[in-house]
Amino acid sequence: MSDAPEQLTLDLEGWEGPLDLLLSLARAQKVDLREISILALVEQYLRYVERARVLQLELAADYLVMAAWLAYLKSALLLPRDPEVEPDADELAMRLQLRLERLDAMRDAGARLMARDRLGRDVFRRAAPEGLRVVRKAQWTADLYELMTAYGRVSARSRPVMHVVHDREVMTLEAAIARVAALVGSAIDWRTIEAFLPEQASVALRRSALASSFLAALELARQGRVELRQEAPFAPLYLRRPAA
Amino acid sequence: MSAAIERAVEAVLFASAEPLSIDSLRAYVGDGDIRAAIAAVAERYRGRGVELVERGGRWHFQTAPDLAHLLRRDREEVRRLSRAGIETLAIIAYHEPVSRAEIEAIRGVQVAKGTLDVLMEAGWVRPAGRREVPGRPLIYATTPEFLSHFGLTSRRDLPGIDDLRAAGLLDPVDLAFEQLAVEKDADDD
Amino acid sequence: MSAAIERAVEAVLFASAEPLSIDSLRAYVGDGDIRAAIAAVAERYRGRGVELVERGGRWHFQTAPDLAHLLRRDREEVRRLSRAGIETLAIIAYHEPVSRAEIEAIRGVQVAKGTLDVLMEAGWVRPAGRREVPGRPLIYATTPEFLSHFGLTSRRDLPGIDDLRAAGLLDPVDLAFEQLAVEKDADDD
Repeated sequence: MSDAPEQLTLDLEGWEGPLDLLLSLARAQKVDLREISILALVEQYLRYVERARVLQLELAADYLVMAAWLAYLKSALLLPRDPEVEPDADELAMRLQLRLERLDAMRDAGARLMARDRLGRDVFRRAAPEGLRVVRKAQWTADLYELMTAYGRVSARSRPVMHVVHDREVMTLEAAIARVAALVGSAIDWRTIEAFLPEQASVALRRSALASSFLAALELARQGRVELRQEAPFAPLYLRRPAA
Repeated sequence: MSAAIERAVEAVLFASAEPLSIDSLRAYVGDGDIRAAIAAVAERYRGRGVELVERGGRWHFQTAPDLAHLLRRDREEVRRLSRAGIETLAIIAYHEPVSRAEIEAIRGVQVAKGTLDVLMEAGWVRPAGRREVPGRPLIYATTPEFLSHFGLTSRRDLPGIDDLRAAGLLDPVDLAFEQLAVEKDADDD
Repeated sequence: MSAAIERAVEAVLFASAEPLSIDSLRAYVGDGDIRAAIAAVAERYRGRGVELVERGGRWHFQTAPDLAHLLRRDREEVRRLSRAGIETLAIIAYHEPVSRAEIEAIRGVQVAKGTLDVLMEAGWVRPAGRREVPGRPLIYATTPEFLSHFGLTSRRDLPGIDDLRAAGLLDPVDLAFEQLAVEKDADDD
């Protein structure tokens, strides 16, 4: 490693994120992107990141996240396929390849677009047209971009704005604790948490009461003043007075 | 060969903001019989909708004089909204219906009557009744023409604050400078 | 008779500061076969120093591309786009309409503040409504100015777009993957 000069200089400023770096490495394989060896690519990437680490270059977190993922992919590719593991490594490798192909295609398309005969650079319109009488056009004109920037400007200027929180019906945690504690005292059997909510309440108040009562139940359970039971995630939550 | 010079002369005169003399043409086109090329181009355009004409030794294209009735050389007619105008329009669009006092509260500066008049003249804003509060102020809203001019299907298509922020349009770039500009605007109203 | 319409179409297009659609031409020129007149004018200018071109259903005159070397001198350089700007523009053009999240999925990095701003300021990209999915993200598309600037008659003229579409390279990765899986299954049978 150390005796061979690195093909790619360690100039991370030049890359726009890990996918960009991967694409450059893939292109360096000098084959059709559909033919590249993902395993070789992964090793190149890991070597590259390792070298950056040795040189104590600061790598952005997303490069390290990608490195960790590629290391996982590499080991999965090398191991015999485990039918239990979904998605399998070949599928992950294929998806990575598809992403690289798509980025490559758009990069190529962008280059071809920029190379066209562009108005104002390669081809020119009349510099001083006489202009036309405006027939059915509004006398005043402005475009959406101006409208958006104007609103952005006004909003930026008027911040910080005062936030007015409308009076809302809520049940505080204190109220919920008092209420649940009082009601559970009379409950010997399991009862769902909904049974502890005020019956004649607006939708908003019931939602608030549900949230507060849930927290109250947890707090009371911690204090040993109530027992909780739930069969499964999102299943009904039951409360009762401790048996003792 | 001479066809190449003709094409070059034609293109340079077309793209030029001003009439060009033989010498300035030569600077673009290079060596060759510029005068002959001009004559050939002028001949080819004779009687067409566009003509090559000489004015004091300099050449330029113009539309044929007998077709002037189809055009008008007054481009002043299309006028862009002032900064105060576009801001006021944006506030109405995002907050409608709003009263003038509410617009002023959001903009942070006074809104001249003329600003609203321009927006109504443009057909983008209309009075939409009165607010039932003391003083019963007029309230304003946007029109269907507003939507069609700005290429919107509905007001819901207006980018939200998050979109504006994401597009970089909400950065308080040099807020002090903005503030100055706004104050100046208000003076202009 | 048709010669008169040709002259009128030629003059109006020459005098216009903007590309004109058939309908706007008709508003100036009056009744008659505008389309045929445009075709005749375009034919007469073919191969000359100035050409009549169609861009997104609108027509304008411009200098011939091969004369660029004569005209580039002392003209302000077209603004250079960053690589992020070029890629983002290409993604919008080839996939439109497209949301910010979709752009980011292809590029593998966030769209920086200012990237879309630059493209919108250049007049090449505009918000084009919202995608009716949770969150209702704003979607972006190219403008007629984009077509004019890059010399495209329509989006179908985008370089290589047919090949890219045929190769599935404009489909999202998920879709392409499913496609591959289906083909593989078929082979296995």
